[in-house]
Amino acid sequence: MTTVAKSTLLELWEQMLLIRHFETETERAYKAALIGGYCHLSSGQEAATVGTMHALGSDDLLITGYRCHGFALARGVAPEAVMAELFGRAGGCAHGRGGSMHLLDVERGYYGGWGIVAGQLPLATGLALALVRQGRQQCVLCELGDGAINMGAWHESLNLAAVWRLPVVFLVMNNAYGMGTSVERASAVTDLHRRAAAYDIPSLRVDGDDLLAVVEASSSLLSGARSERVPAVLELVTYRYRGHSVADPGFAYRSAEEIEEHMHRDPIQRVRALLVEEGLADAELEGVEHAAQERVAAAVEWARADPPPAVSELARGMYAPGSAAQFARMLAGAPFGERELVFAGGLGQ
Amino acid sequence: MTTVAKSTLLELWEQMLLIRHFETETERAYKAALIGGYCHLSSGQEAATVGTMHALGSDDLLITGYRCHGFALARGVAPEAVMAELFGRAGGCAHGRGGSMHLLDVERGYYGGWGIVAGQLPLATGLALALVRQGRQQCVLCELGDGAINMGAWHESLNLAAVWRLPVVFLVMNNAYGMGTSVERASAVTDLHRRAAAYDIPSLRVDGDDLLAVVEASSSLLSGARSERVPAVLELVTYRYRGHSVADPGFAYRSAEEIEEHMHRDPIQRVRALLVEEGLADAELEGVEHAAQERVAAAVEWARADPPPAVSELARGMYAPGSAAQFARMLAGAPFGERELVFAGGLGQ
Amino acid sequence: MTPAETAETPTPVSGTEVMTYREALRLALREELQRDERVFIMGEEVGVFEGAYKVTAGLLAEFGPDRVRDTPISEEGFVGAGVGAAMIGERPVVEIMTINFLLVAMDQVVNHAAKIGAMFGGEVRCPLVIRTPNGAGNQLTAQHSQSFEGWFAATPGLKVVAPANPADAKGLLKSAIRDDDPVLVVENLAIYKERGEVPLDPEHLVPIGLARVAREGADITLVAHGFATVRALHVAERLKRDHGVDAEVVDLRSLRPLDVDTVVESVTKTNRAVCIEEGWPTYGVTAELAARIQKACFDDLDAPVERVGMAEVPLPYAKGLETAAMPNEDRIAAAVLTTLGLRG
Amino acid sequence: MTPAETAETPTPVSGTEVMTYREALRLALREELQRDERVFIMGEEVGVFEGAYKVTAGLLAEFGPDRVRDTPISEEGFVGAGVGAAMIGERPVVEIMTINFLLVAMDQVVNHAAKIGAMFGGEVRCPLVIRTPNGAGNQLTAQHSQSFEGWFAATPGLKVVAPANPADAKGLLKSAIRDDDPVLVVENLAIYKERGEVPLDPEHLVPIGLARVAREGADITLVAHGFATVRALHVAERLKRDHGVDAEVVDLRSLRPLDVDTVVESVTKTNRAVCIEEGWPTYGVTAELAARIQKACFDDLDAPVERVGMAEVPLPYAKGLETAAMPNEDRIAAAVLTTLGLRG
Ligand SMILES: Cc1ncc(C[n+]2csc(CCOP(=O)(O)OP(=O)(O)O)c2C)c(N)n1
Ligand SMILES: Cc1ncc(C[n+]2csc(CCOP(=O)(O)OP(=O)(O)O)c2C)c(N)n1
Ligand SMILES: [Mg+2]
Ligand SMILES: [Mg+2]
Repeated sequence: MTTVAKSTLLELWEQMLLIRHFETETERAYKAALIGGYCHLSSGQEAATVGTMHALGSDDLLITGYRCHGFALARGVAPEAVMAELFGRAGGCAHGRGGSMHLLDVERGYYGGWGIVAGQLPLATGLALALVRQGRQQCVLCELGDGAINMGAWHESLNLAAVWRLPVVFLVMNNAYGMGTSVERASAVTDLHRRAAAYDIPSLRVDGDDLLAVVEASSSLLSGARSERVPAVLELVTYRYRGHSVADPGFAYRSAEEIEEHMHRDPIQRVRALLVEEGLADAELEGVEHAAQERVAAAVEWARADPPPAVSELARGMYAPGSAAQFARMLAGAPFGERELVFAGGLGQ
Repeated sequence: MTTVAKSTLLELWEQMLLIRHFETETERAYKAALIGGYCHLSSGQEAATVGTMHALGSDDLLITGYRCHGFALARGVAPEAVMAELFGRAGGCAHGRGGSMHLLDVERGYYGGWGIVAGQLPLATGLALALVRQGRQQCVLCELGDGAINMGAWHESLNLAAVWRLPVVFLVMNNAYGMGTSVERASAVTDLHRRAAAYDIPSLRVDGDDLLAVVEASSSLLSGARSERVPAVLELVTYRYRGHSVADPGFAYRSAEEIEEHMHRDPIQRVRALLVEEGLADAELEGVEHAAQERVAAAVEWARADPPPAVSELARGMYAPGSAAQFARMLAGAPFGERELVFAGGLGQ
Repeated sequence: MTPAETAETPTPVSGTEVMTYREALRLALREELQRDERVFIMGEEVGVFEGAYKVTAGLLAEFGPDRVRDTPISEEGFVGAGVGAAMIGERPVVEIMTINFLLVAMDQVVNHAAKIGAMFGGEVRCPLVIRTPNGAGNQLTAQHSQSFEGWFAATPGLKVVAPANPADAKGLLKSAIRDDDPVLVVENLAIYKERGEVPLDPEHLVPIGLARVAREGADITLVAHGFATVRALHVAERLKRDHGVDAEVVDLRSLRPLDVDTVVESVTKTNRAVCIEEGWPTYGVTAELAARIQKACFDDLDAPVERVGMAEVPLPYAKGLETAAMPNEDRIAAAVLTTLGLRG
Repeated sequence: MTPAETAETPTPVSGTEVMTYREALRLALREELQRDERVFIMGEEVGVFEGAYKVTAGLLAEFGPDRVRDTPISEEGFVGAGVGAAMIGERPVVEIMTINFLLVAMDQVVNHAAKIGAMFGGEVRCPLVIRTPNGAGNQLTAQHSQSFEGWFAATPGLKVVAPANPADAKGLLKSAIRDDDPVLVVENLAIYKERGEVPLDPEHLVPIGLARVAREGADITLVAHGFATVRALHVAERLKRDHGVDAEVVDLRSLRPLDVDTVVESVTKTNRAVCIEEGWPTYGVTAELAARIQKACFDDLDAPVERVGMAEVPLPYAKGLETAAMPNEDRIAAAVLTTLGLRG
C-alpha cells in the first residue's frame, strides 16, 4: 500500500473539502440563477478526483468530460477562475464562453471539459500521439463515465491507443449511473475495466472512495504510460451524491437508502479518519475545513465582482488572428445582423 | 466433427464453384466495362461463405457488407438476378439501383449488402430486436470484415446485442487485410473473436477455409442465438485471392508467395478432396464444375439481354406510395430539372 | 411483416384540451402505442428516468419495458437498431436527447435510413421516426445549442417535420409514426412548455408537407419553423401594435417535403419576406427559402428576402452573449422593419 | 509547443509544370512535410497502399511511418486524434477516403474541432486539416456518391476550401496546412486526373476566402466550386460556340469564408446567375449562393438566380440513371439558356 506523507494527506484532504464545499456553493448559486446551463456536481467523487490528480505529473496532460469542477480545482485552477466561469464572467478560465462543462487551463495541461459523452476520448489519443511525436516523456489522463464506455468512441480510441502504444490512461469514473441508467442496464460487462482485454492493455478496478488506493493505482498506470508508453484503463468505483445534474433530484432511479449507504462511507470522512489516526487534532481539522469554506466564499465574491464578457467580443477566439482578412469578402448579402454581431468584433482575434 | 451427407457436401461444393466462377466472370465483365463502381470479389472465401449460409436457417435473416456476391448466391439468389444487378439492369435483385455492394433478396431474408464499413452492424441488432418483438424463433447473421471490427459501430452493436440478449451472430470474415492494412497493423488483438469477452458473449475462431468446421461452428452459434437468444461472434480465418476491389492489383501490401501459399490450401480443392475420399469420380466432379461454369455463362447472357432501368423511374422506391401527394407543394422554385427528373416520375412509387 | 394494428378502430373523440407541447407529444405517443403494437419507443432515459425532457413520462409504467426501451448511451447503435427493426416491419420511435447528439449517429440516418428505399429499388422500406429537440437559449453552450435540421432536410430519402405548437406536435408526430418512410421530428427545447388547444381525436393527423398560415397579414411574410414561428408570431403582434404593420406568418411545419406553394402564395400577396430560423442561417434552412422565393416570386418582390438566425458563432455560455447571439425578437423586428424600408 | 519549422527558408523556385490535380496535392503535401516537422499525414491506406486515390503515393517511403501514418478503419477515432494532436501544436493532415465517410466522424469535426477556438475563449487552437474528395459519377451508388461540404461550410469555427484545378489544389492545400484553424479541403474524385500548370514555388499559396474569375464573360455568371467549376467552364465554351453566349465563370475556391464580393461584382455586371454544385441543391451550397445574390444584387438581376445540382435522389447504380441524375453539361447548358430566356 502506498503511503503518502502526513502533510500530503492533509493537503489532499483540503482539496477534497474544497471540492465538496465548492459544489455545495455551486448548487446554491445555480438555484439563485447565478449559474445556468447544464451543471453537474461531483460531490461524493472527491477521493477519485483528488487521488488521480495527485498522481498526475505537473507536465502530464488532462482531459475530461463535463463533470469537471473537481478536476479543475484539484489540478490547481484557482477557485475564482472556476466560479467566474460558472457565473459566465470575463475572468473565468474560459472567459465566460464555456461554463460548467467546459473548464480548462492550458498552462496546467488541462485541455478541457467536454460535453459530448465520450467525445474527449479520441482527443485524448491525439494528445498522447502528439506527446510521442514531440518526444516528451509525459502522459495523458482521460476521464470518462461508466455510461460513456458504451459509446463507439471508446472502442476506436482504445484500439488506436493500443495499436500505436500511446501514453494515455483512460480513467473510468464508475459512479454507478449514467443519468438514470445503472451500469447493469447499460453495459454487458459490469466490471468495466475488463473491457481493456479487448485491446490487450492493462487495467485496474479499485475502490474510488479510498484515496490511498486511488493514488496507488493511478500512479502505477500513469507511470507505465509515461515511461513505457503502455496505455491503460483505470476503473474507479465511486458514487455521486447529487442528481445527474442540478436539474435532476436524483431519486427516480435509486433509493434514498442507497444514497445514505454511500454517504456512510464518505471518502472525505475516510481520509479524516486517517488524519485522526495520524494524530491530527479535531480543532486543526476543523480549521482546515473552515478554510476551505472561506476559500469558496472568496471565490464567489470574486466571481460576483468580475464583469461579464462584452457583447462586442461575441466571436472571441472563434478563429485565429489573421482570419478577419479571410472573411472580409463574406459580408455581402449576409443574414440580418451578422455584420454587427459577428464581423464587427473581428471574428475572434 | 459435424459430418454432412455426401449429397449435401456435393451441393455445397457446387455452390462454392458457382461463386468462384461467378467472381472470375465478374472480373472479366468489369474489365469489359459491363460492370462499374466498386466491385469486391470473394474468391478464396467460398468455404466460409457457403458453410455459414448452409447453417443459416431459411427463415433466419442475413445482412452483410459490400463483399456480397458470394453470400447472395449461397443464399439462393439466382445468378441471373445478381449478374443483372452488377450490370445495372432492371431485372437485377435491386432493380439496377444497388450494384455490386447492395445486393439483397427480401424473400430469402437477405437484408442487403451495405457499403459503409460496419454500418450494417447496428441494423443487424435492429433486425434481431424486431425478431424478438415479433416472437419469432429466428436469428440474424451479420457479416463484417476484420477491418470493420475497429469501428465504433462494432462496440455499440455488440454491447446492445449482449445487454438486450438479441439473437444475432456476428460473423467476422478475417481475410487478413482491410484493403492494404493487415490485421496486425489495425487491431490491438489479432485473435479477433476475443473481443467478444468485452460483452461476455460466446465466440469461436475457426479455419474458415475448412467447410465442415465452418458448418459446425456456425450451426452451434446460430442455434444458440435462435433458441436461447445468445448473441455470439464467429471469426472465420480465410483469405481473399484477388485485390481489395477489382481496381486493386493486390500486391502492394503482400507478397506473391503469401497468395500462392493460400492458394495451395484452396477451400474448393479441400472439399474436392473430401468428395474424392467419399468415392466420387473425377468425371462426375468435372461435370459439376462444368455445370457451374454454364450456370454463370447463362447468367451473363440473361443479364446482357435484360434492359436497363428507365430514366423515368429515376426515383423508384425513394419514398413509399402516397408520398407524391406530400411532395406536391414542393415544386415551386425548385432547382433546374428537378420537376422533370424526380417529380415527374412520381417520387418512387 | 403483416401489420399488427389492434383490431378495433378507435371511437372518434371530439373536442380539444389545452395542454403543453410536451404533453401533446406524449398524447400522440400514447395513442400510437395503443393503436399499433409495432410502435415502440427507444432512447436514452425514456423509461425509468421518464425522459430527459419528460416527453415520455408515464409511458414505461403504462406500456412496459418492451414498448418503452431504455438504451445505453450509444446513439449510433440504437438509431441503427431502429433502422434495422423498421426494415422488417416494426415502427420504432427513437428519441435522441437533443439534436446535437445526432451527429454521432449521422451515418445511420443519412447513409442508411435515407438510402433504403431507393438503393434497394423499392424492395425494403424504413418506417422509422426519430424525435429530437433543437434549439438554444438556456446557456447550454456551444456543443449543446444547435439546430441541424437543415442537414437532414437536405437528404433525399428522409422526411423532416418541425411542429411549432401543441396541436401540430400531436398531429405531425402521429403522421410521422404512421408514415412508411423515415421521418425526423424536430422538437424544440424552449417550446416544450408552450400551451395550446389540442384536438383529442386520436385520428387528429397533420399532413406531412403542408405549411400553415399561422397569422394572416398583408404587409410582409414571415416564414419560420419550430420555435422561430413562436418568435415570429410575437414579433407580428408587436409590429402591429407599435408600427401598424400587418405581418403574415407562415409556419412551414415540414422542411422536407417543403411546402413552397404556401410561402409563394403569401409572398405574392405581401411582396416581402423575412425568413427566420433558430440555427445559423448561412447554408441553413432560410437559405433554401430565400432561394425558392426569389425564383418563384421574382416579379413580386419589392425588397430582397431577408434572413435572421443565430449569430454565426459557436454559442457562448455567458447569458449576455447568448442572448445577443440568438434570433431574438428585437433582431427579427428590426429585420422586418428594414425589409419594409421603415428603418435604416 | 514551439514551432518546429526546419531552419533554412527554402530557396525560391520559379516556373510552373503541368501536372495532375492529384500530383499537385502530393507536391503540396511533400513540400509542407519538408518545411514543417509538425506536419504529419494520417488516414486509412495513406502509407503502404499509397492512398486509395494515390494522392499520398511515395510519401511513406520518403518520410517514414511517423509522418505518414496508416490508421485502422475508425474515422471517428483518428479524426479526433487529429483534433487532439492539433490542440497541442501538431499540424495533422487527416485524409478521409471519401467525404461519405465523414458522416461517422461528424461529431469530431462539427462538435469538437469547430468548437475549440470559441468555446474555450481563445485559449486553445486547432490547426487541423482534413482532406477528402466529394463527388459522384463512377457508379459508386447511393452511399458513396455524395457531396456534404455545405454542411461543414455551415459550421462556424470551420473553414472549407474546394480547389477546382491543380494550381489551386496545391495553393489551397498549403494555405490550409499553414492556417491556424481547422480547414476541410474538399477534393473531387472526377477531378484527380485533370491536368494543369502548377507553380513550383514552395511558397505558392492561394489565400483562403478569395474566389477567382475563371473565365470572363458579359452575359451571365456561372458560380461553382470544385468539379462543378470544370463543368461550368466546358459549358461556357459550348455556349460561346453554339449560341454566342459569353458566360463568366466564378470559381468560389472557398465555401467558408465565402467570397461573396467576387460573385456580386460579376452578377452586377452580367445581371444573371446560374449556380452549380455536384451535390443536391435543395438546402445545399447553391441555396446560400442564391440567397446572397438575391439580396446583394436585388436591383441588378434580370432573371431569378437558377440552380443546378444532382437530382434529388440517392444516386442509383445503373449508368443511365446515374448520368441522368448528375449535374451534367447538358443540364447546366439548358439552365443557362433558360435563365437567358433563350429556351422554353
Ligand atoms: C453523445 C451524447 N449522448 C447523450 C448525452 C447526454 N448525456 C449527458 S451526460 C449523460 C450521462 C453520462 O453518464 P456517465 O458517462 O456515467 O457520466 P456521469 O454523468 O455519471 O459522470 C448523458 C446521457 C451527451 N451529452 N452526449
Ligand atoms: C466508414 C468507412 N470507411 C472507409 C471505407 C472504405 N473501405 C471500404 S472497404 C474497406 C476495407 C474493409 O476491410 P475489411 O473489413 O477487412 O473487409 P474486406 O474488404 O476484407 O472484406 C475500406 C477501408 C468505407 N466503406 N466505410
Ligand atoms: Mg456515471
Ligand atoms: Mg478483410
